[in-house]
Amino acid sequence: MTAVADAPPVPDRGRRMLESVGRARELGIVAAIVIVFVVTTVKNSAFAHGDSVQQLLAGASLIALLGAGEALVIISRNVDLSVGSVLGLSAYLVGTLFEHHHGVPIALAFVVGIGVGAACGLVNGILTAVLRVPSLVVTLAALYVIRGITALIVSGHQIDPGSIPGSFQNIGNAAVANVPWLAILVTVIVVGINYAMRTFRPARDLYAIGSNPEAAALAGVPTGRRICVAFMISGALAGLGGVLFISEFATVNSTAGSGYELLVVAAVVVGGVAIFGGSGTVLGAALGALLLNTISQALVAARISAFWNQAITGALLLAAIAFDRFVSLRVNRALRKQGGASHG
Amino acid sequence: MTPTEPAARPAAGPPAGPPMVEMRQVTKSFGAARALADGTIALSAGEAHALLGENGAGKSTLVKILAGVYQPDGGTVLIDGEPVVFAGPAASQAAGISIIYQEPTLFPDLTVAENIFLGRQPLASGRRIDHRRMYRDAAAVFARLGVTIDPRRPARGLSVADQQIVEIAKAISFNARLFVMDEPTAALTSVEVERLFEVVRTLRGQGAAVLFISHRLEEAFTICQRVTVMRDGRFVRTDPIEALTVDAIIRSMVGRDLSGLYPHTGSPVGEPVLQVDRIGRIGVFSDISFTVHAGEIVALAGLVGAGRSEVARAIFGIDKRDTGTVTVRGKRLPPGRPQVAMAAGIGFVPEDRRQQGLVMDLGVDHNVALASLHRLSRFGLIRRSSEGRLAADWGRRLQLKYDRLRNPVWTLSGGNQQKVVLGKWLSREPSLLIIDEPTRGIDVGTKAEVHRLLDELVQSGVAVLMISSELPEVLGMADRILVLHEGRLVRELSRAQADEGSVMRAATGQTEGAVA
Amino acid sequence: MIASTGRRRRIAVACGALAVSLLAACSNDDTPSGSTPSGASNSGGGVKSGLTVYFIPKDVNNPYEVIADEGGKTALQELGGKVVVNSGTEDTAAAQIPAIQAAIQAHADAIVIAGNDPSALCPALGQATAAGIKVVSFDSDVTCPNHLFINQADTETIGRSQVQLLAKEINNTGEIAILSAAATATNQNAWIKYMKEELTKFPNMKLVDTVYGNDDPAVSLTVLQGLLTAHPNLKGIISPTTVGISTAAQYLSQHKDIAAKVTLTGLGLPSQMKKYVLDGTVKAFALWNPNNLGYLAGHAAANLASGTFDGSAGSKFKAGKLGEYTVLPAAGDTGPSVVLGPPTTFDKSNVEQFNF
Amino acid sequence: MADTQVPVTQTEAAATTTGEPARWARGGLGWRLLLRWEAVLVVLLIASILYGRSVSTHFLSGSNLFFTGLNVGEIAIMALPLTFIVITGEIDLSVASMLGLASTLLGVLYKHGWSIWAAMAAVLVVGALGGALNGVLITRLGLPSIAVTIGTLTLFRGIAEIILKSDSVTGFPIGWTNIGILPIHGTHIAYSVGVFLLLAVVFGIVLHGTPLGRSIYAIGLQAEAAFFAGIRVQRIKFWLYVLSGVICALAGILWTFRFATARYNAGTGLELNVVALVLLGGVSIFGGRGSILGVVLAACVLGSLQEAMTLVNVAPQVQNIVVGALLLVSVAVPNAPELIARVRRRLASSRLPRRGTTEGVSVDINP
Repeated sequence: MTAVADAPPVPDRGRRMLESVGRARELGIVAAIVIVFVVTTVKNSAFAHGDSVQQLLAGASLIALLGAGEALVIISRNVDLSVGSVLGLSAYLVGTLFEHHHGVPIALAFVVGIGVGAACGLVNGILTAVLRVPSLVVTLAALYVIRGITALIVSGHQIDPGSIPGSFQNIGNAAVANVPWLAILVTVIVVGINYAMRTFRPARDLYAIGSNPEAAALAGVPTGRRICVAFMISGALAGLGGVLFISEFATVNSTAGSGYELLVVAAVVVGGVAIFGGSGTVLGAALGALLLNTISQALVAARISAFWNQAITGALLLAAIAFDRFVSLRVNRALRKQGGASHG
Repeated sequence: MTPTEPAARPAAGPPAGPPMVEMRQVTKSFGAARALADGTIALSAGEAHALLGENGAGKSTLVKILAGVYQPDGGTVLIDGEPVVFAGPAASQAAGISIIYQEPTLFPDLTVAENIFLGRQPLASGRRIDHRRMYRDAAAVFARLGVTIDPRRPARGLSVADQQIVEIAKAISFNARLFVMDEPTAALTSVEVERLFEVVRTLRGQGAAVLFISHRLEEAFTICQRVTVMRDGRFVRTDPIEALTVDAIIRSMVGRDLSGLYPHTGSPVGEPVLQVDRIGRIGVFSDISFTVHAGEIVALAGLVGAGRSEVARAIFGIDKRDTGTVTVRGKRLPPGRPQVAMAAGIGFVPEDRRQQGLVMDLGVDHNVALASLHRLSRFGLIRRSSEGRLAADWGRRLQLKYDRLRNPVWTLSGGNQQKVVLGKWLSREPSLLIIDEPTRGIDVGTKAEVHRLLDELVQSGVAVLMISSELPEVLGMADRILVLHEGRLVRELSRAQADEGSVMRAATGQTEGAVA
Repeated sequence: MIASTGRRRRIAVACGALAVSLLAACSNDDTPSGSTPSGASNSGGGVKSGLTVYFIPKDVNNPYEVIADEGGKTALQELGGKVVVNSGTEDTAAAQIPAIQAAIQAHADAIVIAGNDPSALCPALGQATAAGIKVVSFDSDVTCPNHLFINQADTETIGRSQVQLLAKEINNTGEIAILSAAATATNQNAWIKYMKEELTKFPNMKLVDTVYGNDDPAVSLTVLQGLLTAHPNLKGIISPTTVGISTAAQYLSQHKDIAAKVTLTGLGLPSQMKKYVLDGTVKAFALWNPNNLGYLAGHAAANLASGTFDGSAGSKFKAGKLGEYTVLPAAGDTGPSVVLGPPTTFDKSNVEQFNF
Repeated sequence: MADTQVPVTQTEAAATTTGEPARWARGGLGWRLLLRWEAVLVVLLIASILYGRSVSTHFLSGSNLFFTGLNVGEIAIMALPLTFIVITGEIDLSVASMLGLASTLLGVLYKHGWSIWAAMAAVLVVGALGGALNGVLITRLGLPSIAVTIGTLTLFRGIAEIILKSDSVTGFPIGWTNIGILPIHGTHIAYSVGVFLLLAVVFGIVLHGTPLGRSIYAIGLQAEAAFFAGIRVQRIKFWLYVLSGVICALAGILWTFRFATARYNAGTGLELNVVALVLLGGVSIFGGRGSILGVVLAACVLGSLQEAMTLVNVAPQVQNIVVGALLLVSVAVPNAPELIARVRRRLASSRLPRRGTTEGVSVDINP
């Protein structure tokens, strides 16, 4: 039970324990990344080389970016399976923009990409929050529809790299001091959202909704609007992902981003965001993406056949979920102890 | 926005001047049922005021009107002498009234402080949440309540007691002046109750009013200055606590002729059906032993949270028991296996009809059949005909009022829902029926029917183990009464020995000689 | 391993096909009468007009294939027939099956298909053959019997020439790797086989790894990066697939330091590679004209359907502007095939002259 | 004893009631709604048939019927166990990967000289094991099924990839591979469709006729009440996943023979089609509602629609859009009455008010 005023400061110990557990998720992932990194480096020193580190970061950036948005949605007890398709659509539209109008300002490209994404997200959000269609279904349908629309527009065309301005390509490729701009940009965004998720009331509402939807509604939280916004942000980030995609590859075909959805969800879950909402951090999700990417790259670097990639990812995913469950059970027990009263 | 101190007033008893909150002849009906016939009460700053009465006396309706959940049909509500009408909960909250429910609904994943300030978190520049200040404020509130809950810990895993404290803290942060506590101690251990009382005293000391609803009379004597008793939706009396005795209160609570209302008059007692031997569940109850014979009704009495339902569930196998044995007609039951218990002839009518008793979306027929699916099947197929017959048959025997058997049960009234649950189990012709709160939330008419039904059952040689929070029901129906107090069997009373006083005293732990 | 089982397969499908035709014969509503006469009659005569040829690319969004299909359309226009392009959205065998069935339903005269899987399409194609439809495969071959393979260029030449191309640039020494498309792509694997043979002639060149980018830019990039990490002193990369080489080129063009060490060549579309050739990232790469490939396939199909030649080794047919072609005898896994011609090598001098 | 994991303590019980409004709302219309949706499906089916007929005389006649069936067979088969699972309120996204793993194993074992029968038996066993893995993780460890099966989706496919790499196995016995080119003798029905119809009858009887079926509905509607009525909630769920594994393995076998080829990437991405099919069949993602008939009808609609569109050479991109739109409609349409029902529900419940009744936005992905 909670100590009466003059009782020994049980909570302090408990709190420290709790906070550490709170961070444990992120720390755990960081640790995992480090371990994978070190082990691989031992097998192949080149893995620690500047270039490959640069590749690690760049390679994880897109998924991390999408993961950040997905995290918001999942925290609110929903899911967004359409991110991959949205990325594809935005990427291609931006590509054609450059192809058809030479010398359009790069800023416009970002506006277009993000705008398209946000629009898709808004539709998802409305269908979910207003029409009350389960987000799993809504975004599954959106996955089909948006992909179909993209393919329809593309129909076998491929953006000519020549038409993508070099300055724009630098965003996706150049680096400062071995840190790719891509990674810097994504890191800034992730850290920013992570901060916002701790710091602003609407963001906290998302946690409340995911934690206990009815109580949230009772407490006067505008659940519908919040969820819509979450989907919009997820969409917008996917759209931004599209912009970065084309700036990196300078060319797009209709398959861009297909299959990302499960990859992103996997990263988010590995990153410690509870699949049923209420807890988890954007930072964790991003780290999850980095971990997955580090592993797949390590496999190649360690000259393990790429054929092992999937199996290992899958096993890791299961391990992560189980580990989460284990931790949360432990924490709950600890919290009960700290809270004291046995409740039958 | 720091919680500001309510205007400090002398923490006296009944004061001069208009009461802080007053209700006069407030009435409320639901369809035909009149839930509140005369809601009258006056609450003054700095007092803790007990509202006592049996279940169905109208307490919770009165509370919900105060909370703005219901709008009264008649009568007036006054605050500081001014008549008011609460459009909704928000209005009542704005007026400084806040309700602390038995099980608060918190956000398990948010910190305690955020649970208190959700949507109202103190802001720094740029609409940023000022976490330091939020935690400081929360800590300050707790300090004022004289408790230390870590504001930074998540609400997940808080004991019910602590959850209530958090709710109270939330209320204070809303500048509440009247704290309505609906059975707050029901699920608390004595230590926690003590701490809650500390909090109540503090609140009084700071000039707030506390409306304290409880079945535990002695608690009223411990912390309340005045007592208002209600019965059958009507105001009975308001007196300073000094002017009252337990018996006096119980009399005015029960205050009606019990005989006649309850048909059961005892019946020939047969073979032992259920033998419970020193069963226990760690932290919930321990060392419970008793026997139920064919043709008798045994009641488990005690306060909410004394462990009555938990014992029943452990017997049926919903919860695993840690120690002891349960035997039904000589057959040992393994712990945690409801299927075996059912096979052995136990039927279990659970406390929570909506969550546990019925599948609300299924039809009457499917719900009645749910526990008998296999005996309704031939060659592994459910025979629709016999299923329908079973439901129709029991519908008739229980005088069930339904439109179509296929209609989902949530379309039925509480009483009829309860009949469906009974039908589900009786259709299995159990040799022992465990029935938890047989008539909770049921209109008086159906109540009587259920009681008659139970009587018929025991007459036909079925053994019944009944749990009820309603003293009159316990006294009226039971052949023997086993009184639990904080997870222990403290007293066994025969129908002859039992009266309100003896049961209440045992249930509230004022034991004069526990059972051997 | 495919070879070993190949024989049995053929018998299998043959019987299956026979059974189908019997069934077809006894069920009145789907006898392939629509096409039989055109197949049987005017043997030796010119190409029939009004032929319908189904082009079934790997998927409807594959840029390379889209160009090839255009070529096919031109061919059939010349011959007074029409082309229907039909396939799935992702390049799997399962996605191509409905298209084949549609062709059968429409009593098409011929199918021109780029197989997503060498063997998995055979049951369906067997049905097509049984329904009297001539089957021509191009770009990526299938292992089924009774079909003609239009080879973009002699498989062996492609494989060997790319190694030679690279060898010239890295003067015959250093570690090299291959960035391929799907691990299951027949054409890729066939070429890689010959690359390995050719490499035996270059003792100082060592093939250290073969990675698969599934013709997806993102995947290709990831495996490429892994490759560079795993083999720090990699000298050269051969990417015999248009998506792979363009992705690699894009990456190198953005990382001059790496480009300085690593030489890239392979098979790519001039339109895609122009930029990188001009900025010096890539010195030279090879390809044939996919448009011509489709054009040739179209003519072959039309001629087969008209019975002007039977597709057996040694038989000849006229392919419009491309002139006359002779069917080569089966060799190894490849059945009777026609070769478009030697691949063109593109470099600064000529890359801008091509519009595909 | 897994059963005791059903939440029964106050706090957990509270947790289980999340998203309840939707469930309650659905309640009133349980059967009627279901019938109504199946009616919608019948209309859709007729419409797509008329459309098909109008565009091609061959539509759904003779060999075309055979082709149509061939293309939906395996998907439809995998949809059957998934229907059960979704009705209990869970989900299984690993179905297609199990198909791929089965195909791979069948190939490898056959290549290593196993008799085809032995190989198939082994594959089915592996299917059961894979399902059991899902089941244990979900019912014993209490992990969310969507997360678990996303994990096994990757894992199973990965294992298949390790086993067969880029190889493929061909040369299965003609008698078997002929199912890819020959209908059941004397009919125009593909073998996979035959198997599907057979299973559909069995599954239909089980779901709508037997205690097990009734229990499955009860679990999906209100697991706690089901448990209090003596239904072994966790155990049933576990065996459903095992069943799903076996059936998907069976689908894998059929797939392998149909293509006369075993490859690790067999059926990649089909899971979404299967889920779409189940939802299109009117099975509620929240559990508790749905019927085998609906799923069968949905399979027919999907099959004939796609066939018709392919016949007239509608771009496959457009076909995807149609499928997606259809999917949305299939859930949105039943939801419209739910909004009304939600109101009716509150009126009904106001007679007996209960704390915490609120229209919480039904925001669980919790299927």
